[in-house]
Amino acid sequence: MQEPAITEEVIEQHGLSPEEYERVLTILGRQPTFTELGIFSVMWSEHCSYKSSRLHLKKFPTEGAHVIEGPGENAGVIDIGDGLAAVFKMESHNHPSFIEPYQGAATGVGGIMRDVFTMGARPVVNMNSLRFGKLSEPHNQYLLDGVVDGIAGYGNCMGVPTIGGEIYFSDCYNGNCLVNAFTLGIAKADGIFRGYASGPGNVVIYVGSKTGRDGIHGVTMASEEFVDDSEQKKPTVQVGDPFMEKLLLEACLEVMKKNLLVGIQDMGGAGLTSSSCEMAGRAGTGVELDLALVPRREEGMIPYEIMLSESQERMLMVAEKEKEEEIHAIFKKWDLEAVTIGRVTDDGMLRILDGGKQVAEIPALKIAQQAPKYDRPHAESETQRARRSLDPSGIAVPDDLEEVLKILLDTHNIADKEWIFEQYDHMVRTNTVVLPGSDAAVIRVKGTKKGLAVSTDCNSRYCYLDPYVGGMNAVAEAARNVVCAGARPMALTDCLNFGNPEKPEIMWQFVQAVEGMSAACRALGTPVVSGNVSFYNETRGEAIWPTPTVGMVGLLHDVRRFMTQWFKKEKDALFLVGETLDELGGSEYLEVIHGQVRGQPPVLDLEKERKVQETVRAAIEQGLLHSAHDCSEGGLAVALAECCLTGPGPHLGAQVTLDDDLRPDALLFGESQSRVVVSIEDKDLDAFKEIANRVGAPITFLGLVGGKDLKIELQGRSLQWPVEVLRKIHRHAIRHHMTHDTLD
Amino acid sequence: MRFGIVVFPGSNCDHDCYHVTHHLLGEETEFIWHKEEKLSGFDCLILPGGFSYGDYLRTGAIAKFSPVMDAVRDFAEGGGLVIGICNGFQILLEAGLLPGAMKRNDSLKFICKDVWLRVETSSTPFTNTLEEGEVLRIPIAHADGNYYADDATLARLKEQDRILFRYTDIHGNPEAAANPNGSRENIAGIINENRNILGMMPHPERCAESILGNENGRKIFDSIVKHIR
Amino acid sequence: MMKAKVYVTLKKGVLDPQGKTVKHALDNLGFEGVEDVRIGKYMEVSLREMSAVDAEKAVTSMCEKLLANTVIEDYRVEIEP
Amino acid sequence: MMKAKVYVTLKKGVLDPQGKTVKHALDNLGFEGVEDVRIGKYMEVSLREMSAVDAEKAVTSMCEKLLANTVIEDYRVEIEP
Ligand SMILES: Nc1ncnc2c1ncn2[C@@H]1O[C@H](COP(=O)(O)OP(=O)(O)O)[C@@H](O)[C@H]1O
Ligand SMILES: [Mg+2]
Repeated sequence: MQEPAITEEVIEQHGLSPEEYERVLTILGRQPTFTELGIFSVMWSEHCSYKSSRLHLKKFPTEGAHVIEGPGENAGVIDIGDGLAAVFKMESHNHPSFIEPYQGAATGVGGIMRDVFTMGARPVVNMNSLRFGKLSEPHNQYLLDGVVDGIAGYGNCMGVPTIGGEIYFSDCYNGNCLVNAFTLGIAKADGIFRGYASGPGNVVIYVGSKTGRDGIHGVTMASEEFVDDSEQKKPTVQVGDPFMEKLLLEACLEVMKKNLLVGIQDMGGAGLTSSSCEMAGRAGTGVELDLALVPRREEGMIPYEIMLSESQERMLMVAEKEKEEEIHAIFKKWDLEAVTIGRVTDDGMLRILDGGKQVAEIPALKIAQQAPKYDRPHAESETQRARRSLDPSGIAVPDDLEEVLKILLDTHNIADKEWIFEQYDHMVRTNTVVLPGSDAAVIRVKGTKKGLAVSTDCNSRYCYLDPYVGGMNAVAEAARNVVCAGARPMALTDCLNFGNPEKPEIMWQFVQAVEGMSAACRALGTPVVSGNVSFYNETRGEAIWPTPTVGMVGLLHDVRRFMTQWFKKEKDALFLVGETLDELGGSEYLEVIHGQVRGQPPVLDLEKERKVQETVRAAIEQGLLHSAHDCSEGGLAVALAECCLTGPGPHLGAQVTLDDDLRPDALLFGESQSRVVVSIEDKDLDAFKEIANRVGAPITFLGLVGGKDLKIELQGRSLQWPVEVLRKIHRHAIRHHMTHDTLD
Repeated sequence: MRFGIVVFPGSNCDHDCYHVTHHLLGEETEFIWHKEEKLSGFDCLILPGGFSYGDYLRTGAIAKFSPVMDAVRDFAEGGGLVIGICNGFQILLEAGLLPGAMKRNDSLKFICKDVWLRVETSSTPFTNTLEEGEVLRIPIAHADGNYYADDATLARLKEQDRILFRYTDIHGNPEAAANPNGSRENIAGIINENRNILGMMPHPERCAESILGNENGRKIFDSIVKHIR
Repeated sequence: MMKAKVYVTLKKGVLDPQGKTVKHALDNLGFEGVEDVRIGKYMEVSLREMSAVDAEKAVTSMCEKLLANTVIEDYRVEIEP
Repeated sequence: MMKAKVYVTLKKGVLDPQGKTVKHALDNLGFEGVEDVRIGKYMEVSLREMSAVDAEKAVTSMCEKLLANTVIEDYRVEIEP
């Protein structure tokens, strides 16, 4: 390839605005070379520079006594005691997955795992948060099938269990699916590695796959809206090689264990460019690389291409010269080639040579420090405001409420996700104490008595109607799920998926969501330790619903005290912790049964939320509960049904009486927050009530566990469903759509 | 007794097996790197699950050439116990130490879930603490567990009482609906003629302690220990 | 009955982890002179009797829709009488 | 450089789960007249210059040892100059 001249058109193709280009000229004091232009363009892309979001992300609380590393590194780190740390992060791979679902999702999983093991942690948990258009569209089936296959193909091969996640279907994702991947690893608390190119004179070592022309401009692609022909943007697709990554993982951990490194960073989006810039920038040093030494897969690659390639499964390491040989030997053992491609300098320059000839020279620190940062205009739109109005009197209560529950259990947002998680190895490493299928999954931490509970959550319909409340709810629900597994919520990572930030109404959604999330984080004591922003999730000007996904991590001091959501024992008493309010806005029920996406989403009283969580957690910790399940989509009725029909069985019914004068559909299917259904043995009732009293959480007796039916009495009506019938509907819905198979 | 766990590039259940034999059973256990050419002092070798060489080309196809495999063969010829679990089973098939071959699951999907297994024979070193007809709950996790053998081989396996486990329903009936992968005659595990090399797709090491809610798999390891002692 | 043969190969420049790993294995087995291995798919589609032109059209359309992933793969169709 | 083409197919009589699924999917997509689909592998092995006889011998040996599992698969080798 011939290097083109730097014209206005070329600058524009690189996504740099005229002002941004001016800034490049100021920093360099001259015209950039083509390679330099490429470097600036990726480093200042939305994806790498967070130029539209940085200002607002500062609002997140990021500190806490247990936080070892907050946002800014490759992943967040918290102290979990016993000398150990949990290292975790979530990241999006939306655009690549839409173009090539298998490889897009696979490389997303590969990328997030590198972010975690780059810090010295062994990945032990994967989760994924997915959004697609409705499955009635064959193309969405194709996307779901490929994405799940890709996640499984990569994660299973790596031997990292995928133990949880979430998935929703809505028309707004038709042209823009979301694939967010989460990884958590365990490291020694005093053995965390960071991406620092410290110590002038140290060597820079390249390991992993050879560099090809993969994904060049992938990062800028993630920062552009889809136009109709974006499916044509094909050659940039990257192919994952999980076997290579497994070798890299083992070799890197071995090198780290022997303490041979000064710094290390994976080559993710923007490959060699961002890893070298960031490592030098953090350490305040310079880095000099000779691209002629970089292992290549294709012929005739020019420096620009080598710097911008997004070939997967590559790492950049900095080490003292004396350690070089030992490092090479370890990689050799794993059949990997480690190649010294440069050195750390003291002049603060990112200097790129090609066989001795200089092709780029940029002050490393300035790329980051002087990256553009925008306070984009944000304002609520009229249509946005109008969505929140809802006149409940116009919504008739259906006559057949028994049928409504069946319909809700059959909707793909509520139905069993078994067809998905069955394709993921969720047991490898033999730590998974609570398998997928309950509110949160739990792993034990080998060598300790502890456990970790994890959950990802976001109801984007709420965020669409009121991003502030939706953001709060995402955090609260994730924490609540973790609490229902018996854990104390510790910290979270996020993946903020939004439309085009240059539109004031989208920017408004973003700002509101971040502020809502921040408020909930403060109230619940769960700082944000890492995260990712994905903008420009639009097709033909239509944005997705704002989807700020939360990945919450909780700690169990005694893993034997884990909790699951399903009923265990006949005659257990059923209680609702929390209160049901007269709320229909934003509910699944309102959309599925009445075809309306409107209204004020359920309010969240953070103080009450905290008390509900505290009560449930304390009761589990004291061994008082037999089950705990929070109410989310589909409300109390769906939550009760799930308590009956999930789990390994035998499946128990329940007799419930709801003494309340709310409208029956709100009572059954409204989605009031801060509610948890618990079951409890007679002998433990007093102790349980005592906790609720002390903490100040409202509790209501609902009825008893037992029998083969779920029966609900309310306002003189008596509703009844055989559990087996509900179970079949729930298990069948997604599987049948994807395989055309019927279950027994 | 002394267990050896062979580690191929891409093995990922090696540590899980180690956890069971060493930490739960308290037996001496050592990892064996696949480039090892000599083995001595072992009573039982485990070829663990995972994705040796990424399962590229075919499962187990490349691992069978690892230097250690000649030593494994010698060890088995000398009467030593060898157990291949999941990918380990696939490697044993490719290496010709067990008859037959693995195909893709009928669903073409990776499947991870608990299945029911009926114990078909207890007269092996791996099942001597189990009852014939006993039904075990043990998880599977594979994309290529669709066992194939031609009719003659199948007849021989049956005649020589070499089928150890079949996929069944909870009551021990080997129904088609209980077959998770399309395996011939619901076969989940087989043994060689000398009855010292076992290959099985399900993962006993994943259900050998109470915190994981299932200890069924432990009986297979207990059998091995009992046999050696 | 007639038969169509379909060859699906990875596009040039697209990483082929399988091919790479197999190449490495062949080297280790002592095969000399192997420079590269690329792994693709070979499919045989049996069709009821129709004109070669129709068959070619049908199978090409199958490739576009299902048999090949045209984002990263090329395909070639041969019709056998 | 020379190229060997290797075709690996499941033996006759061995059920092909992939082929069956693809056949089913083609039916669902509305393709008529598909009677059967069999899916195998197609590999291209690039070799340094050698005689066609040597190449054929080498690649056949590769197939026997690694590229095919002769318990369930057949293979065919073509040498291209
Ligand atoms: N994409 C996915 N990958 C893995 N597990 C999933 C996925 N989607 C849902 N699950 C699992 O299915 C169960 C039900 O999920 P969900 O209905 O979202 O629970 P909740 O409403 O409590 O958040 C959970 O255990 C969850 O982890
Ligand atoms: Mg929940």
